[in-house]
Amino acid sequence: MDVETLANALVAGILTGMVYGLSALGLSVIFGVIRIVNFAHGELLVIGMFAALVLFRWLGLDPLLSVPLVAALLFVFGYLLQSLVIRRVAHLADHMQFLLLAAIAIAMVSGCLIVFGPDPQGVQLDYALDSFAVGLLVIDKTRLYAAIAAVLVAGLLLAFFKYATVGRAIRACADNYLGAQVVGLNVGRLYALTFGIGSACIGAAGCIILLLVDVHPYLAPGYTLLAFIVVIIGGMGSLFGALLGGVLIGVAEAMAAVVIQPSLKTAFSFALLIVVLLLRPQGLLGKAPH
Amino acid sequence: MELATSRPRRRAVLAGGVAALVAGAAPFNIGRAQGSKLKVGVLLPKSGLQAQIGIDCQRAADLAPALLKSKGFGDMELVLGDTETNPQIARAQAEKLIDQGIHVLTGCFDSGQTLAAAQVCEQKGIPFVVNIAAVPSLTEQGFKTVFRNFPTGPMIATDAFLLQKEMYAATGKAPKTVVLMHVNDTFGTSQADAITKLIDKFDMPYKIVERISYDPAARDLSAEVRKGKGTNAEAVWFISRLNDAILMTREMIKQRWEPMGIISSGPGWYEGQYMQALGKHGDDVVSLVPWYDPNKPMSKALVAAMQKAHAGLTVNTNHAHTFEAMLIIADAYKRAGATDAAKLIAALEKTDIKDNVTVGPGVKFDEKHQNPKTRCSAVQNRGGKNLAIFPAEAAETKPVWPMTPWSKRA
Amino acid sequence: MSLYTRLLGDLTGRGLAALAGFVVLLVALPSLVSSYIATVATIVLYLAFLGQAWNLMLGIAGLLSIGHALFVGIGAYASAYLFAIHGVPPLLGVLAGVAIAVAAGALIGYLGFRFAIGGVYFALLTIAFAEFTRIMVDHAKFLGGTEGLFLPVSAASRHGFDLLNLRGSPEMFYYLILALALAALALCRWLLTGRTGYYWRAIRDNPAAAQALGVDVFRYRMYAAMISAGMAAVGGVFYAFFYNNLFPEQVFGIERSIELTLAPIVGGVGTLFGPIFGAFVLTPLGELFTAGVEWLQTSGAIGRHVKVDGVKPLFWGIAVAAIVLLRPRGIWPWICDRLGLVKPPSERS
Amino acid sequence: MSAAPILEVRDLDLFYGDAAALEDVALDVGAGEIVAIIGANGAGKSSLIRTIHGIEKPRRGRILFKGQDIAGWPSHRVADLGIGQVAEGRQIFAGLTVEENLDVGGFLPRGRATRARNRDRVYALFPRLAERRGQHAGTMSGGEQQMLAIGRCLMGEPELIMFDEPSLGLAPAIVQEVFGIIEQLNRDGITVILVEQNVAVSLKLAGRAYVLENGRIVLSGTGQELLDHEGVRQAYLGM
Amino acid sequence: MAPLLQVEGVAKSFRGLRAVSDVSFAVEAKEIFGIIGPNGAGKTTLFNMIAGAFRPDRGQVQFDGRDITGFRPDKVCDAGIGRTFQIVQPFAELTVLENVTVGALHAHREVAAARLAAADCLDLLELGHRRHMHASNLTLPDRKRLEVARALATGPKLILLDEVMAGLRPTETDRMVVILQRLRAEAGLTIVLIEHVMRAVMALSDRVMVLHHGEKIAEGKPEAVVRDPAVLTSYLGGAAV
Repeated sequence: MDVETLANALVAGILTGMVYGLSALGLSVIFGVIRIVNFAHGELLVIGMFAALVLFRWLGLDPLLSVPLVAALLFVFGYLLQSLVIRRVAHLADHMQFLLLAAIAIAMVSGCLIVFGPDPQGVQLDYALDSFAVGLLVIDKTRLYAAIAAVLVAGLLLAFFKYATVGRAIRACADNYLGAQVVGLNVGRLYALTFGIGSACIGAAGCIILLLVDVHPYLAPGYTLLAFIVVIIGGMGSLFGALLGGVLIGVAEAMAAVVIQPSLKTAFSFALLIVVLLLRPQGLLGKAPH
Repeated sequence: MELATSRPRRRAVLAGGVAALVAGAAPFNIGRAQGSKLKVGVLLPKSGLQAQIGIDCQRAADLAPALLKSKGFGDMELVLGDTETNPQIARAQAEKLIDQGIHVLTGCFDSGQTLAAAQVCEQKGIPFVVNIAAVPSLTEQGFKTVFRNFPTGPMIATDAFLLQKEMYAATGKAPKTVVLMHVNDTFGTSQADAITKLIDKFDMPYKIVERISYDPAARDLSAEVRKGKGTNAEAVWFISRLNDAILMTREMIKQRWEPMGIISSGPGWYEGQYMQALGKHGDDVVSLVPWYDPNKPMSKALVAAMQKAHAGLTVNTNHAHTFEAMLIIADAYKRAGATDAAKLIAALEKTDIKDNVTVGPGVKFDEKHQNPKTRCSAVQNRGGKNLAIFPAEAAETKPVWPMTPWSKRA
Repeated sequence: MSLYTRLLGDLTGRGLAALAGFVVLLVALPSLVSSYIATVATIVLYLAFLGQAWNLMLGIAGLLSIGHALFVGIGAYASAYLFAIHGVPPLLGVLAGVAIAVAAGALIGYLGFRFAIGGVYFALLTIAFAEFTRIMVDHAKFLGGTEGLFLPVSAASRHGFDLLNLRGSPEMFYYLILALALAALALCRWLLTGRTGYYWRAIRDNPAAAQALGVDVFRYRMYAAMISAGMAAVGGVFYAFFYNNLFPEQVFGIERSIELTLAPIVGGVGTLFGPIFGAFVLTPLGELFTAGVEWLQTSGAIGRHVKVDGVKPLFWGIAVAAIVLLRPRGIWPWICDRLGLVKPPSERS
Repeated sequence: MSAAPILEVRDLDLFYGDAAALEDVALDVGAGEIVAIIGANGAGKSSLIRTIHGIEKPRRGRILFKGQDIAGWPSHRVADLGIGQVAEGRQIFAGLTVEENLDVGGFLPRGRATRARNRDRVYALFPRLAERRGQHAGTMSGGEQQMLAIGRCLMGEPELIMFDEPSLGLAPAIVQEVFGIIEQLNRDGITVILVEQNVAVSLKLAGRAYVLENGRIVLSGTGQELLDHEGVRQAYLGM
Repeated sequence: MAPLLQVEGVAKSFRGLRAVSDVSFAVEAKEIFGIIGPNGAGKTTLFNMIAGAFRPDRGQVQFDGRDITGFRPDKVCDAGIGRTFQIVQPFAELTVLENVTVGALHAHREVAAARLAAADCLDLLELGHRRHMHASNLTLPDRKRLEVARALATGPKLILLDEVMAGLRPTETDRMVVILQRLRAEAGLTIVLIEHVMRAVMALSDRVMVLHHGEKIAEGKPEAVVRDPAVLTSYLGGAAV
């Protein structure tokens, strides 16, 4: 394998990994705070992609420009989902939550199938097939834009949790549920906000991913698994962990594909997941459970 | 529906309720009056990964009853099933269609799904005329009720080599190295196996430098293309499905991979949706696939009917072979004069159709129920149309080889 | 305690009658209904069987597995490989399949317990193993890879009956899976009323307290994981010989794993009859939706070319979500209470 | 009781499943008082505080805060009326910095406008917190965490603070400091309910006290009366 | 004869906080040994080290002539030590009888025999009439009794009782005292108990040890210990306030 191929694969892996990381951020935020494992993650992402697709078809809006709109839409969806449905199963065991979310996921995929059909659909942008050549590297424009957008959105989210009082209050809920009740935080509303913010993040990721991938309903389960792998490797609930996990998986898959065999690349993600679960179940940047 | 009105008594929920639920699930077609029409089950992947292709095949099946009736064949009624691109569902759907009283089955485009359905037909004694499926074992297992008018993997590979030689000779430009990239599913793997196994027999001008397999469900094929480009092969040979063919092309352009040409043996690269999605970038691909002979009268009838039903749609492998399967069924029904399974199978074994659609001398099954004479064509995408370039007797135009570089397309 | 008390002692007269009626109905079913419905019933029983196996893992040992298709697949591929390639009858093949699956269950259980990976993390560990195996089998030429592994069928299997080689008519498979499902029920019941069962339930409720009472928690959890895996592998052998074809994606896919968790969760996790009941509710429910959608189409309410592929799973998803929200302990405990099928603890011997 | 009651609890029942945790509890707290609640482990002291604070929902009974019945209200509304709690085990946000902890403590509507001023007051009261404002709360010592828990509670401008086992797990010198702070807060006009295993200390500190056994109030009186009570001495003072 | 239980210099810290430091004591066979001290004195931590829930940082635990330091809880139970939990830990979904049967299966191979033995234990603890209730529905005092019955059913030589009297009414406390005395007299059981209810401690214990801030500050006859000035200071908070 020559240097040129490896270098190109590495760069593409990092760029793709940033987008992976952004999509996993939404999962990580929701799990970190509400302790709900969102098995409908990929479905929300696909809904975000379809929303961006519709905006592109109707208004000719570049998916990158529709990020705020789609994020707002998914925020509302996530807020309602948490406050109307998921709140009711919060006291139930893991497997019941899993089943509920899996059922919701199936309903969402089917809804997409009815509305949009099974065919992969994408956006054709003016710059869709452009690329930059820098020395040995050939970097495609959409991937670079997607990565930049992912980093911007992730930065925005991190700043929100770090500096906004609501963001701090949400972190407080995640940190100590009883403590949050004791200081009089409205935990129910903050949870709904969190699910909304997590979903908005997934929606933003959906818009960005639409640059790289054509959307069809059956994409969803694959993205759910991918996000899980990313988040577990990075550390459930750790936001930087999700980004790191995304880049690691992006690079690992790209390298496995060029060095070994593309059809084996996901096996590496799963092997990495198993190793991390065994050696460091809290993930690379996660905190050990109390 | 029974279930809605007869609510099971509470006491008997455990026993009676379950029975009622199960009974309530009975399909409505059971016990429908048997007419003199031949009921043909058409089982195709109409949702899931191969949905577009299944739907494409369906278009030809839909045209068949009326078109064939006008040619003097008997009445046929289609009973439709969807495999959801899943062999297990293909099996269940085949059983369900048989329960609904079909006399003969056709389908299923995909090798895995076709094999699963074939097992059911074999078990139940229902004749099954395969429209498209290349996996050799389908006619090597000794099924008594399964017939195939589609070339097997090795036949396709053989023709692919012969057609390439013809093309390289005609254009005077042959690659010295080729990278083989195939989708890692039933069709892709068996086809790639056949190619690597047979290449030495044909004294080709090139070596296959690497065989790259990729996941049919892959979302992003950039690393795959990067690996292919990294081999520095002069030409690339794909075995793909539709969606990955589109993704592959886009990535090749973005990564500025300019091979001498793209060869495909299999679906994807010749399809209407491919050319539609890629426009000028979809041109010049050469597909070495089973094809129709545009010069045959039945082909002309099919093309005309297709134009009438779906203006702008060009006839392709999916249409030709699905239609021809219907033709074979209609022909057997005419000769058998009955809908009885045993008589239909006997008639199918004696099939000898000259007035057909696909390339080759006609339809005649060997003792394994395979049509050994069916042949492939080389077709090239040109301005959004598929034009046959080889073999010479079924050609419509001259080849463009090497292909126009991406950057030089107007 | 007599075998009778251990297996049936908790049932009221009404419960016994219901069980007897249910069994009689199942035995008579193939002669009452069309072959299509008999096939549906076979699948229902198959899911009921697997549901019980899975239930041991979660309901009893407290481990949420969403990768149980791994064990099913191991049983299926091991026995099918031995039969199709080497001609080894499945009666022997099942031993190989079970042995490998039990070893896999032991490995995953060991890793899960020893590294204290619980709850959702354990679930993901099981998914990871199942998916990893799927991709490996995709590339295992000797198992057919993505081209699939096929078991020979012939017209002779239309009416035949060859238990040794598991070649035969649909009826044979129906009665085989019926026997397996009932045997699984009896086995679970027998285990639960014995020492192991007491320990399992204690560990599920409170592992620390169980350990203080001298229960070797690790060992008994391992038993549950291994028995569950072994039973799932038996189901896999049935799967292989009933369907006759195996594809990695179809066998090991996460959809398969999720599918087999549905019946026990809907029926009631930790209950014995719940998984069976859940299977008898869910599969017909799915078929009903299919029939309903077809009816809508044939009656012209919706056009033939409307995209209806999603309608069935859409309703199905909504129905399952409704069950979770309304009956979070599962449907079976609720039915059981309403109908008085099981004795209260004070009347048990 | 010297002053008008700020908190009156009447006929309060709390159940966990079918098991009663509180039965028929009644108590009064006057504005400006320190009231101690003593009892064995599991007697229901924490349950009582959690029920007053809205974290547990009572099955029956009234909880009147300044005349308003707040039984069954969610905790964020209770807190916004001016009832604060320094919970058992401190329950600080370990992963947040000291400053962020205080910030979240001032998230209540009643403390939002004056957040900056309240923060300065807390820092003045606990100079050690000011020194460590950027430090993660989980890395501080037990005593510092207890200071933070109290400071965080003050950010909500409470009129009544309920302390649940404030001395638990603290070194003796720190315990004295904590009790000193409680006294000082009381002098500044904050009413205090004190649940404390360290019975002798809490009885000495409290104006009045209640004894809780098995979820029922079995005894009440001034701190000194209970210190001298034979049953209390036997049951809780080891003599 | 060597003492049945001998604890030598055990110590345990959590996150730098010393919960128990260098505590040693010995309990003779058939003795009733009380451990008292204010909350947070380290009593339960000490129990957890004996019962195998925590491994001591330092020190040794000898039981019945064997070193059982660092044994897993089930192995400690095998060795002959039963325990109760201060915060009761019933098997909530099991009935009271089934709860105790889990313990009894340690001493009896057969389920039927174990159920009979469990029923006996329940009668002894005066819980017989509640045997078919689910453990989650018991009142707190009954749950405490269930803890004792369950530990007893394992057939131990020595039992560690962690505040089993807490929450009992005075008459109930007296009943429990009688029951424990009978167990010692009839079954030859050795008892180590942590207790706040002094009435019970005084009535039951042959000897008492006092812990304060993780350290042993006194040990001896109960009457002597409660007059020890160091003990009085620890309870009354000394100069506090």
